[in-house]
Amino acid sequence: MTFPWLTTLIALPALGAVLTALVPTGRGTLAKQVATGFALLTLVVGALISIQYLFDVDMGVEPETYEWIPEFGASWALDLHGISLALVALTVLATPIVALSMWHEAEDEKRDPKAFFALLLVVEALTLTAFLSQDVLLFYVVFEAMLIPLYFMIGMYGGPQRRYAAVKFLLYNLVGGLAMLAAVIGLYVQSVEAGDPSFFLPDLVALDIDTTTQWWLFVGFMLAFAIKAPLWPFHTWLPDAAAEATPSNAAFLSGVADKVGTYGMIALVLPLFPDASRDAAPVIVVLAVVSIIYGALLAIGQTDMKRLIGYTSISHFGFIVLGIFALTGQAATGATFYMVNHGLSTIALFVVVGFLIRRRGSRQVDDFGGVQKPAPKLAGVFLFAGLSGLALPPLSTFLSEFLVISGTFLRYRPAAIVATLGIVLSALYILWLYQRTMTGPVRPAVEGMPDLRTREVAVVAPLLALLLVVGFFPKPLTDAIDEAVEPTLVEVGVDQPEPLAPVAEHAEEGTGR
Amino acid sequence: MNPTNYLVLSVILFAIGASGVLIRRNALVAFMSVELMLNAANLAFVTFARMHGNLDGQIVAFFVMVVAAAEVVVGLAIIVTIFRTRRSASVDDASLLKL
Amino acid sequence: MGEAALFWIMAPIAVLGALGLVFSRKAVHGALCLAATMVSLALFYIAQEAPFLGVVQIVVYTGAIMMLFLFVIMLVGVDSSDSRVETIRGQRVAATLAILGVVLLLSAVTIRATLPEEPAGLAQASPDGNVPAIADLIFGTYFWAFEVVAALLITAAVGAMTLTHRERIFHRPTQKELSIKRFSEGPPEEAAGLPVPGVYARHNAVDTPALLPDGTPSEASINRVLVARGAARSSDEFRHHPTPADVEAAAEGETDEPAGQIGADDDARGGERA
Amino acid sequence: MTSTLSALATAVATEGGHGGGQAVAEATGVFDLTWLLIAFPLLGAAILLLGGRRTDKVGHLIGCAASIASFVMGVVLFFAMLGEPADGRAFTVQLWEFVNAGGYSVDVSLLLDQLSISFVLLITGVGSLIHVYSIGYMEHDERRRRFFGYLNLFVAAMLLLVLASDYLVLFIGWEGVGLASYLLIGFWQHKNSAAVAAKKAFVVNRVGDMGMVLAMASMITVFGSTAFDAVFASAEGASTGWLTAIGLFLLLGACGKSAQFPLQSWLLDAMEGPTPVSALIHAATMVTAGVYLIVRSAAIYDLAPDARTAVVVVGAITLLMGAIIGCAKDDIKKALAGSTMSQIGYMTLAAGLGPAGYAFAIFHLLTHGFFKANMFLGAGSVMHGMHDEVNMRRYGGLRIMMPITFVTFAMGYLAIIGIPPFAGYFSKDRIIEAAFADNWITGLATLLGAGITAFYMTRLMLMTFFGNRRWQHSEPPHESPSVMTVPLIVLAVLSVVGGFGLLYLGADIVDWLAPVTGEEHHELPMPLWLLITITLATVVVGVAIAWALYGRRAVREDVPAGNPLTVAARNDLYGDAFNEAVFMRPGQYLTRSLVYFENRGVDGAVVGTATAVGGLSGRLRRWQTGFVRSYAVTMLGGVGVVVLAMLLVRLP
Repeated sequence: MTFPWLTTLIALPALGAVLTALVPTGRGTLAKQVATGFALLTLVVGALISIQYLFDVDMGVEPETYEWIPEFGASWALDLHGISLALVALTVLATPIVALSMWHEAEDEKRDPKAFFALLLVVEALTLTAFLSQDVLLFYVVFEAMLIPLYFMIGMYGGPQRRYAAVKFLLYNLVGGLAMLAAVIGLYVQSVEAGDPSFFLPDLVALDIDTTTQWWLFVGFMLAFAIKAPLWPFHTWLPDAAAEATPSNAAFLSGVADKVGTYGMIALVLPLFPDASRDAAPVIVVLAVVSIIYGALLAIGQTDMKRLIGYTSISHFGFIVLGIFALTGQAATGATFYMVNHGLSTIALFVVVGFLIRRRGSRQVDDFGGVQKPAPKLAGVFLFAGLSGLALPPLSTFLSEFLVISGTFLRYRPAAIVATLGIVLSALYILWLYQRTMTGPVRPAVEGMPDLRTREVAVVAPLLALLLVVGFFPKPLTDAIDEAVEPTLVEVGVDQPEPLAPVAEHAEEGTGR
Repeated sequence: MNPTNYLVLSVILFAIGASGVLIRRNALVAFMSVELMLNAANLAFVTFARMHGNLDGQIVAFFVMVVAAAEVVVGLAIIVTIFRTRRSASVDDASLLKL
Repeated sequence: MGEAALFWIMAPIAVLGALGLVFSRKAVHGALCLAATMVSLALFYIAQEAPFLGVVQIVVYTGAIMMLFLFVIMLVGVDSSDSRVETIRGQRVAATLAILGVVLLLSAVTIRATLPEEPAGLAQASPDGNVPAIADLIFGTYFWAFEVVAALLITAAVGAMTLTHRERIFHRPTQKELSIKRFSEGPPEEAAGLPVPGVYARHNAVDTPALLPDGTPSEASINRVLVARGAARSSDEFRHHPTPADVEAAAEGETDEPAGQIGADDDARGGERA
Repeated sequence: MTSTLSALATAVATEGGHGGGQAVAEATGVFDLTWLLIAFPLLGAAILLLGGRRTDKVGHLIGCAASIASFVMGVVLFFAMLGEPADGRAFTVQLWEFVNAGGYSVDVSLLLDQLSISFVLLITGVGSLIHVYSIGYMEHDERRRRFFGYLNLFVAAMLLLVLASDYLVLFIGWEGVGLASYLLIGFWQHKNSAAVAAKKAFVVNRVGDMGMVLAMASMITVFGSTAFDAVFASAEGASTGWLTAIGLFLLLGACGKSAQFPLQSWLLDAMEGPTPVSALIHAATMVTAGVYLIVRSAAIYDLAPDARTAVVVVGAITLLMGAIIGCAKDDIKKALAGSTMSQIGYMTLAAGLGPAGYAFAIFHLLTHGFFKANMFLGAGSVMHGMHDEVNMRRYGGLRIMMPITFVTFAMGYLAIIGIPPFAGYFSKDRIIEAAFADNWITGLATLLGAGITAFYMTRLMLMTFFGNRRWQHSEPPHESPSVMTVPLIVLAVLSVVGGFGLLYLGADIVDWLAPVTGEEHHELPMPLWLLITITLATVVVGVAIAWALYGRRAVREDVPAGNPLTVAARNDLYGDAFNEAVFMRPGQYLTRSLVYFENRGVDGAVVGTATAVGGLSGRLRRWQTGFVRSYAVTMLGGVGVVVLAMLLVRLP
């Protein structure tokens, strides 16, 4: 029997959470160190696993299946494919960074940091399980379980309105989860009727469900994911949560945890309900485009920096959903790639804004101005993160956004053209934010604002470096994603649109087609 | 004699017991009314047992009695406890179970 | 024929007893009415080939449960009686409607049901008599239920004890301490102990105050709890109110029993409980 | 593989005569090092931007060294290319595979051909001069190191833009120069106006980027690729409708980057940046990227006449607009910026004329790069001497104080108005000829443009260097240090000989570019001498009017009211007002109303539902009286309902 890499990957943060929780109260620093240590350990294991997929080195990572509830056909089934690889990599990478960035956040709220860090690791373990799970019931359970630690993280450590935001977050996602539970049961009933009760994803994908039933189940799953992702008009919990949670928590929430929603769309919804997905795609595409434009316009209209970033996330999630439901290879690869890049970029933005807020004690844009003078490094990092948010090449966000737009253009031209407006709007909200906070005459309140400290540089530098490096050399990752996306699209039964005037036969090699 | 009469009597006793529960405020009386309702049900059980020639009805009645005994013990203990603290045996006074 | 007679005699008694329970203002009367109903039900059981249940009914219900009720009634106050004023708005109407509805429905069920005219009888089901047959069932088919019920009874007993048990928080004064306290703190006339209720009075019940040698009733002879509950007889009714005739008699050197408003209605004296 | 590809390409070139059709060889030898062109300035930028204060002292030297190294490399490559046969001067350098998604793949590879080497030399040559100039110009700025870092970043991005062999890679450079432009316009971030101008430039450019993105998306839809060779090779197989669409999308991109109508508004504001930036980015190189894009996409435009017409129209409008704006500006840099718009309009127009004009567009682009950089640096020198005064109404008579600046500026002036034998004469005249050959209207537009150019440049010249002295500083203006004048002299020389040299020394620029752009000879509707005479006459008329207005009369220090056209021109022909009225205000209104709608509508619906549920619960809880007897009634009612239900169900 080979080494259970994937289970280890999940078990490490879970163990870390327990150990962090066991640290005696009052030894806050020790708890933080334990938590960060385990997050880093997970990162190492995750990196080892990724190597196998990115660079074709056999590390002995294999799908794992252990019995869980054999009566229902539910199992602890884990597997890693290109899509989940991207998101697992994002998760293991983001956690230590977020852990480092939230070093002082709990103390700022006069609370014990122990629980905060333990909860973060719990969320990491659950998120990893969701990304790796090959069992629909297991996925559902972790999908729902994730809400609880996040609820406490928002509700205990956030801003003045944190309770409201936490309850809103919980209720929204529970509504979605309820719909999904119904659909999961419905799906199970289908498998029972087919004679082989199972929650195992490949088994369920192999089912032949009639279109009407598919529609109902599709709506159930999609509602949950659309709320999680979040898609217009189910988005209003995110700005509140983003504004009220601590910056690092908001970063992890919208950067990593919410990706479970979009992951569910591409990894569960598309293969499970191909007919319904095909039929519903135009509707979802319209919603996604509305999200893109609406989120961007609202971001422009915000005065609260964290809320603003929350709305930009809605816009970006719109791009991701658009890419998934455009049902073309480029768009789907781009969308998955986008999930990773958006994670990196949003975390960077939230974290940097967190530094700013911590220094000034205010989230309002108007309270800043001319920060670049006292804190040029901070301003530079802020601009860099912002540019990644507006998808400036060669940062990795650009390629994903371009792939989504061009992939959508293949099938839904008006949608793609409207979505392109998003690139103008994103420039507006990011640069306007930068202009109002960083440039102009130095405000008295920001005079003497300290520049970045070593810890803060250590938090942001890897993110920015990754955005740049992945932006220049995206191929290993996009190849892995592309490989996994292709079967999904085949499952949905859509054809990749062929070029109208393809490159002549003998020229094809030259362009790598 | 037509055994249905017993059943009608049972219905009447049950209804009277129910009205006692609903109308009387004295916890003890209300409690006794509950006992009356149980007894009415028992009568129906016994009647059915005889009517269908099956002893199970009597067994059920027996268990009802035993359970009623247990219930009375606990119920009376509660009434006594409440009376001790509130100096009242009115069911309306114990109305804290609300929002 | 005999059964019909029994039924038609005992059924009205049962119904009357039930009505008595509901309409009596004093709980103790209600309890007695209920006992009557239960006894009549016991007779019905016996009449319906359930002698075991009939006996159990009398022993357990009438004998044990009703006695328990009576004890509690005494504990709570045997005299207290209820007000007839309904305090919950709409309760009476709702209750009447609900009861009428249930009666109608149950009657409808009973009448509509196709029931055998003649009962099948239990001869076949209990060849060796009622008690062995029931024993067979209880210790056979229903053994598990029986055991559970047994456990339930034990639990109930323990529960009742726990509920009514009071933890003693303060040191309980010993007799010696009480005696010392009486001499050191109390009025000297109480040093030898309080007068016992009913002494020299016309009744020797606990709610009747004792008469002191000079003929005045002693408030101190009655238990405080009874006074608080309003269950004690007013000492006023025993106080000597000299009438002209008394004065005359006194002049004659005769002493007579103190005259008072004896025989006033019990109900009127009982404290109304809101 | 390569041989078949080149065979095909050659076939296309010979048969169709379209551009982009010459044989492209896998790079060998020195051409393999093409990537060093980009690597030098990129490394310089990295050192300067990440190095921190340690590099403060030598920052400007590192920056100059990086740029000059790149220039030397460019020269080496140029001569190496000259050594190759005329039809074998295009090379690709495969660097790495970028992405492969859903059948769409992109390689990061460079294409070095006659067109791109021309740009490389312009960018690195003029760029190096401006680097050197900046040493003096930015001497007193405490953030000089960062300035050089940004300049190096710009050079690297611009080189990537012109060397890319795939539209996607081109776009990376395209956005890179946009970023550098943003950073440099807003270099003096403490000024609000600079920050706003920078943002405006970026956002307007992003509108153009929409066009670029959509053009690339269309290419993927039509050709399944964005690589130059693949797109150009199969352009013939695509429908005209698609090609027109791609052409128009590319034009939108070009309009954004090159400040062409209707996306011209940012360029005038961009003058907030330091003057070397205006010279390098907003005159000589970056703003010409749109022209490069159109010329590079010759294969597409050749097959899409409608798109070409649109390019011509845009070029003509911008050419006149820029010129008119240039006439009314008193800010020397803004007057030059209007001129830049106008000159790029010329190039765009020429590019829109098809194979007849591509080479002339590039030709004018190069000469313009020389003389406009020269003039901007000259203006910078004037400002340097005038204590950062930019208003020409406060200049006057500076030719005595700043002789070198004056002479070099005059060279640029003569070049831009097209006096033979200065550089501008050769390039602009060719464009006017080609325009007349195409049709009368275009020709007249270019002719009129030439006249107005003569007018505003003469006005600028007169107001700055001649006439009465209107400056009031305690210390008189002084000539700039030699580190600034030397680049001016070099550029002045180029302004003088550039046109003649490119046309007649060595190879003709038109023949040089022909393998890339194609070639087409045009028939003039009139004799050439007549046209040249008319053109020169128009120029002389323009100069004369300016002389009459500004030379003979003293220039007023206050701003005269002016006629409506002047007022309109001062307000950039209401371009900003239009944008504000049509986009900004409604946009703000839309944003505000959306915020309202979000809070009251979308979130309101949610919160409203929650409140409604809460209210309902508040009502419902009244039922929970706590009275056992009430509950008992309910229970009994429930029993009734259950019995009733059973009765009804059992009812026969």
